[in-house]
Amino acid sequence: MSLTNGPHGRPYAKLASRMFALFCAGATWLCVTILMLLLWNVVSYGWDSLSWEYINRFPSRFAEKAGIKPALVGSLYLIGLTALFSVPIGVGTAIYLEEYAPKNRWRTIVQINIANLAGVPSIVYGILGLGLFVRAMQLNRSLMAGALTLTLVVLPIVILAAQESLRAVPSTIRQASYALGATRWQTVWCQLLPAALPGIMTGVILALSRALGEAAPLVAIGAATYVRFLPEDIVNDEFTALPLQIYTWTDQPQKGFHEVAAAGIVVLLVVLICINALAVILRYRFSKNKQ
Amino acid sequence: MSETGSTNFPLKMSTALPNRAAMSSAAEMAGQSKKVVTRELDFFYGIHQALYNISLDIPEHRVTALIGPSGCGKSTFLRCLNRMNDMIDGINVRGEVLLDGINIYHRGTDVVELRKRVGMVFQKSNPFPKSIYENVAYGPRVAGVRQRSVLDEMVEKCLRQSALWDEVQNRLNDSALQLSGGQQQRLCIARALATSPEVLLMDEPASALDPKSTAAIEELIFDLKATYTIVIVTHNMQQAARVSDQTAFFYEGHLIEVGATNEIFTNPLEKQTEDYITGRFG
Amino acid sequence: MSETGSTNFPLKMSTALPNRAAMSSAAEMAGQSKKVVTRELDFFYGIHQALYNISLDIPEHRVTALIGPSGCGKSTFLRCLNRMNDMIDGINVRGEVLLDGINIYHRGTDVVELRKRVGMVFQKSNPFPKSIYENVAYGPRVAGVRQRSVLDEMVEKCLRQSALWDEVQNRLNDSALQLSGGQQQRLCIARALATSPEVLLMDEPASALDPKSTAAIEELIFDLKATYTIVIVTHNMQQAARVSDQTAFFYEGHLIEVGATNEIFTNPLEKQTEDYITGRFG
Amino acid sequence: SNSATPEAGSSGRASGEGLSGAVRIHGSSTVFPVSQAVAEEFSEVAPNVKVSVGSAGTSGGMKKFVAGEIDICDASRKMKETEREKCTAAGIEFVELTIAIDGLSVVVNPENDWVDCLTVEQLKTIWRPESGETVMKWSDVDPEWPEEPLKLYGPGTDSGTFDYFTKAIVGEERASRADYTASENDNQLVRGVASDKGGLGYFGYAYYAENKEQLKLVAVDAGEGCVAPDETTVRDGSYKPLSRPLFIYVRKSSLDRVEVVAFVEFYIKNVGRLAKDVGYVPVSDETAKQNEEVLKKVLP
Amino acid sequence: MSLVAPAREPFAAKSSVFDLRWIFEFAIHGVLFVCTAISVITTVGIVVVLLFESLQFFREVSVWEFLTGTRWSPLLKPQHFGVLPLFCGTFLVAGGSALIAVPLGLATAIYLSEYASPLVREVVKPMLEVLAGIPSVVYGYLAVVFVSPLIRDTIPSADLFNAANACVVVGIMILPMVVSLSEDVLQSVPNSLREGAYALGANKLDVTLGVILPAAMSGIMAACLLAIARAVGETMAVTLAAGATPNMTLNPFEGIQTMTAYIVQVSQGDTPAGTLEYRTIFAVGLALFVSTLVLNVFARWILLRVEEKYE
Ligand SMILES: Nc1ncnc2c1ncn2[C@@H]1O[C@H](COP(=O)(O)OP(=O)(O)OP(=O)(O)O)[C@@H](O)[C@H]1O
Ligand SMILES: Nc1ncnc2c1ncn2[C@@H]1O[C@H](COP(=O)(O)OP(=O)(O)OP(=O)(O)O)[C@@H](O)[C@H]1O
Ligand SMILES: [Mg+2]
Ligand SMILES: [Mg+2]
Repeated sequence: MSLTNGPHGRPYAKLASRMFALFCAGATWLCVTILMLLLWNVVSYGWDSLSWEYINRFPSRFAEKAGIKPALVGSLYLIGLTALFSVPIGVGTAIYLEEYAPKNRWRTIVQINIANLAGVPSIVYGILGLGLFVRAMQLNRSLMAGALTLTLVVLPIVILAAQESLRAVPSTIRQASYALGATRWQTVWCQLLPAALPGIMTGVILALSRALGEAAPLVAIGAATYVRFLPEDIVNDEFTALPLQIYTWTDQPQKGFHEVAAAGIVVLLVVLICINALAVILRYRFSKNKQ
Repeated sequence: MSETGSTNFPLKMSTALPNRAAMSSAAEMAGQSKKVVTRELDFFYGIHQALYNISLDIPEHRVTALIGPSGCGKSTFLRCLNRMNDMIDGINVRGEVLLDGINIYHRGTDVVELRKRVGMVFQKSNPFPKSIYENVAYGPRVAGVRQRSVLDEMVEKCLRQSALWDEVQNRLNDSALQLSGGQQQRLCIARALATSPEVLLMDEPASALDPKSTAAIEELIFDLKATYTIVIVTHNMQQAARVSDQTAFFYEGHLIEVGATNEIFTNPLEKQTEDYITGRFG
Repeated sequence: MSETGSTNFPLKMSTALPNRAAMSSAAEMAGQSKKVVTRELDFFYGIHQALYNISLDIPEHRVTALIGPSGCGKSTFLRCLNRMNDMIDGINVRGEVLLDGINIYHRGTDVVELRKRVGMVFQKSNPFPKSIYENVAYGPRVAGVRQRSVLDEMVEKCLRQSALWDEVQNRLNDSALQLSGGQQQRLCIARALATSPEVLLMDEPASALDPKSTAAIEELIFDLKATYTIVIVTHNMQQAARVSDQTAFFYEGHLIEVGATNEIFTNPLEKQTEDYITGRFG
Repeated sequence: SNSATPEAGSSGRASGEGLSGAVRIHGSSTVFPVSQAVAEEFSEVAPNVKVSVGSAGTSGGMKKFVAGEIDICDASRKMKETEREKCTAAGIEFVELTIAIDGLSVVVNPENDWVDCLTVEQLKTIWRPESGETVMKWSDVDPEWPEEPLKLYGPGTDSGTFDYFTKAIVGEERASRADYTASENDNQLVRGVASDKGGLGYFGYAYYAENKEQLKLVAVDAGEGCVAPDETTVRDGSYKPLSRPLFIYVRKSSLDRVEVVAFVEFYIKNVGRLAKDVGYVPVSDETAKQNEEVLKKVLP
Repeated sequence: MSLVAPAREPFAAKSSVFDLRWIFEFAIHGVLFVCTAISVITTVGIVVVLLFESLQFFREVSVWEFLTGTRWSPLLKPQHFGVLPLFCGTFLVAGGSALIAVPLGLATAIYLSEYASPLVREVVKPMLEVLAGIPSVVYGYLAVVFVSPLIRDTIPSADLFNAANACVVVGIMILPMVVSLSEDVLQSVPNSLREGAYALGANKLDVTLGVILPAAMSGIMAACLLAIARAVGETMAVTLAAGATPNMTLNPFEGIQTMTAYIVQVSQGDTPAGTLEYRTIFAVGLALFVSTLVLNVFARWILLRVEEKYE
């Protein structure tokens, strides 16, 4: 029996294997091509509208004069406030569930509940925000109502990410700390949180990216689509946000607005990339500090 | 396997070399004061019973080795002694564990205080991802020591005790993760010493180490027993024989046999003990 | 450790019990035809060299045991023999591995064909999540056997050879995952036998098993060597002594010593070998 | 197009730059584009005044107006009697200003050679809810017309145009068949009708004006002969029933605030031009004058 | 330096309840508990708000009519309150997008998990994550500006707004999710199975289709369900692309309306609060919530079983 040309029961096995590999590789490159094509289309379409004035102008009913300032500012306010609400609550919940809650049926129920909340469509949160914040709490269509609604949307993401990174801290560290006579909170504060921080931050950034791109819940709470001033009072002033503005422009009949919308998308994507870059830098910093 | 005619290796204590550990005979052991005593200890993970009716005396200033095949409950027993098992949900303990005559499973026991008295070193070295200094200072810090001078002194003392001072004194602020495996393990011992424990529990402290580091740790254990009461879990029978004064053999959650180390290894009373130390299973 | 006065346990081959494995003496070994031969084999994971210049002859119809401390390269060597290492990215092999005199690392070697001739059993049993029948039939199937009657016959033969037939003949269509650990491991052996290999590589086949299953596997190995050439990696020195005819000791990627099993264990030539088998480290 | 803007400050009450405060407008989405345009130009003369324009619908706007939440209510119909009573009860006085006239155009595909004029009755046959299952071809409307499939295009159900059209043609607001292509995007409607031989659609006159070559305008007969919409017929009301006036209601007490006064004056002055921009027909000079007088009366 | 431990009082078993340290610990515990409660209250809030408003809706419209009616026109007269057309539209889009995303995504996942070199994986995975991070309104834009004209050019009889538009963009949108979840599942198939099969002389195709894929099947199914749940809840892209014509059809080239798009339509429009029309969004929201919940729970249940299998 030789090793080079064995008596094959299946003469075409090799060929079939090759073809399948080719098919899968083709699918992958198709996905990548689609991505490139999409981004290229948007950028090339909106490129001409992009300028400093565009960023520093208010929206207009004329496409050539439309700008994105209040939407940009509104979005930055929104994610700032959303971070302010969602991070402490989310991380607190994660710590409670991972380190404090007894592992009983109630915890399992809460855990399942949170996992499912992450899968609830954002527009449903919008309806909740409409009923809870806009109507019941009389926050109207303010930044506050928007931020609280978005907080609900991203809270499960923050919790799950924070839980995951807490869980990823080797249990040996936890045990070592307890064995040295540290209390629960000392262990959490001195050992677990520092070790989990990069992971938690990645989760937070991910959540905020999501909040930045969400339009549906804002539509549902009835956020304004045409605002010609910058919000100053977070519980009274109306506001608009980047995705909302893009949506409004896309829905306009004139082609000119589609170009402005494309430019808006470029701005939105740039902000998204900035946030993610920030995450990478912070992570790098923290992991360097640790060494 | 004997029916297929396999070879047996009955272990014999070599008499050619002097055995310091063996100097403490069973007779002497009896006179020793008992630091930790367990009485009819049952332990359950949920419904799975991991320990059955363990009554064991651990003499002060001696090294007690726990041996037995994997899964027999050695670690579980060890972790009962400083209530580390409390972290696990659904556990259940019956019986008593007395530290200096006081039941640590009594309601209202300050577990944090207990763990300062009963230090622990784990199988895999687990330094915190901080500096060497901060690792050793962690215990005193969480106990409320704030003064830098006190901490400095403490860190030096413990690093000296764990025979690490000479190697690290110039890089106390380097990350502990940069140390070698053996050094990390000694750092973990130093860290445990920094809370001034009375009892030191060690769960296979050398099993992940190379021969050289293992030798260093064994020597260290020998030195430490003057000051501390030590309980060590090991898989390595030769190691148990080398470092311990008393050996306890566990099998499937039962304490099969306990006695002075040289007696257990040369003349076990139980068939299971003999099978185990001659390598019949595991 | 001798400076701290620890005890030593030189292992001695018991002469009281007949040792079937030991019957094949070194002299006989020399006359045996060589099934697999490695010549100056170097192996690299990326830039990390895991094997250095290994030249080892593996005699036909004999059991060769590979021993050595963790990470010394036993598994790496074993996996060179059927090119399982090819799966890993960035590896590099130098030197020759000859199967019946043909270099398996020669360009144009059909790896699929090679693996049919050199079967392998892994440390942890890894049955496919399919029926018992399908597990054993998998090898013949991918080789192109379609006829049900041929497959049936093959499955029965292999299950009989691996001493599992009596236990599973009435539930061939049950999931293999329902079997016990020891049964699963024997199933994996049956599965390997079904491709009619000439060489059988076993990487710690019994280390995850209880004593009873271990005994069953050891007996099986003894039976199989009439038909197959067997290479086994083990951590358990007693096991190596029980089942093997030839033993090779690896240390840090080097082949330190190789010889007839009874000679290696009673009279090792190298100091490192002696240290290892007397339990100085590991 | 914004040549008129610098004059705004010249009314003398306050210079635009110095003005601050907020003007809140809510109401009809039909009027929304007009108010939006005015607000946009106003913000160029008075950049510090926060003008917010919402579109909660005429009824929704009225509710807010009654509750005193807003200064101006956009309305695509006259205030109802019940709403007036509520205002009185709440002590809210207001003025009504007519700002533009909305005319809807009905269009078909240029290749359509069988229709030039549709009676209201025929339009109703086409659009009423019950026709969803019965009127599928042009021949179902009039047996003399070909068996060309009837493809309908119209604005989405949240537009004021839709409300108005259904009220005027079917007789009941929002009563319409559901199986038509609905879009807020009028260009898409234009494209739809232009590409379907059997297409028929309705939307604001302005869109027809912009796309004359691609579409064929249909005259409407409300019993007084066929009338096609243009600026004259819409303004003088002879294009029936698809033309209607649009209003804003201003709360009197809000006029105590200079920024509201400035805004409303600016509104009246510029709405003629801006209404045309966004596709409506400006009011007659007469009405414009009337507006100014009404306003003068209530200003301090 | 002395090796003798400092003398200390014998072990005191009891700790004082009034110890500051314990009070602090207790306070922290309380704060964290409240945080957790918020997440639970959110769920309760969703259910209460949806149920409360829906109950008022169902006082006027029977549940039976809502669930079985085949016409949906609450904003038109005469009003019809059969949610089936919205349901149909929603699942037409979800099914259509799955038809695009699942084969493509699965093939990609197999490539990345079984074939690709680490370098390719390191490059392609982040790229797909970028795709996953693009906000849905961007996909809506793409549908309107690029996909819709493309489809109208290819199939002139297609409606202006149609389900196919939405299927294409939503399919692209959920693609990364299918890839990354399936890839995780494929990776979680123990390497020992792969090695076991290769050691028996199987080639890559045999291993992938014969061993890995069957072992990962339930996990992949769960991944697809999660992706479909996502498509069901997708809002902006569908609103912009699929139209606003509630339509009981399976023809992807007709205009349809999904549940989410309906909610947006009403939220944006003139409908005054407190009316029956307005409450429809809560009823539809409830239907949406329940359908995604069922999909999610089912998928998670499958995933959980997969995890247990490879413990
Ligand atoms: N957290 C746990 N939950 C449930 N069962 C456990 C847990 N930890 C250990 N066990 C079980 O308790 C028994 C004793 O475990 P233990 O870890 O004490 O064994 P061991 O003697 O230390 O073994 P090894 O030598 O492998 O460390 C085993 O059957 C084990 O499966
Ligand atoms: N896939 C891999 N990539 C890189 N290095 C590896 C890989 N597998 C093993 N090694 C390294 O090669 C060396 C030899 O490993 P190998 O698995 O052959 O040891 P072993 O003798 O089988 O040990 P054990 O008894 O623990 O199974 C070790 O240093 C190990 O870290
Ligand atoms: Mg253990
Ligand atoms: Mg190995």
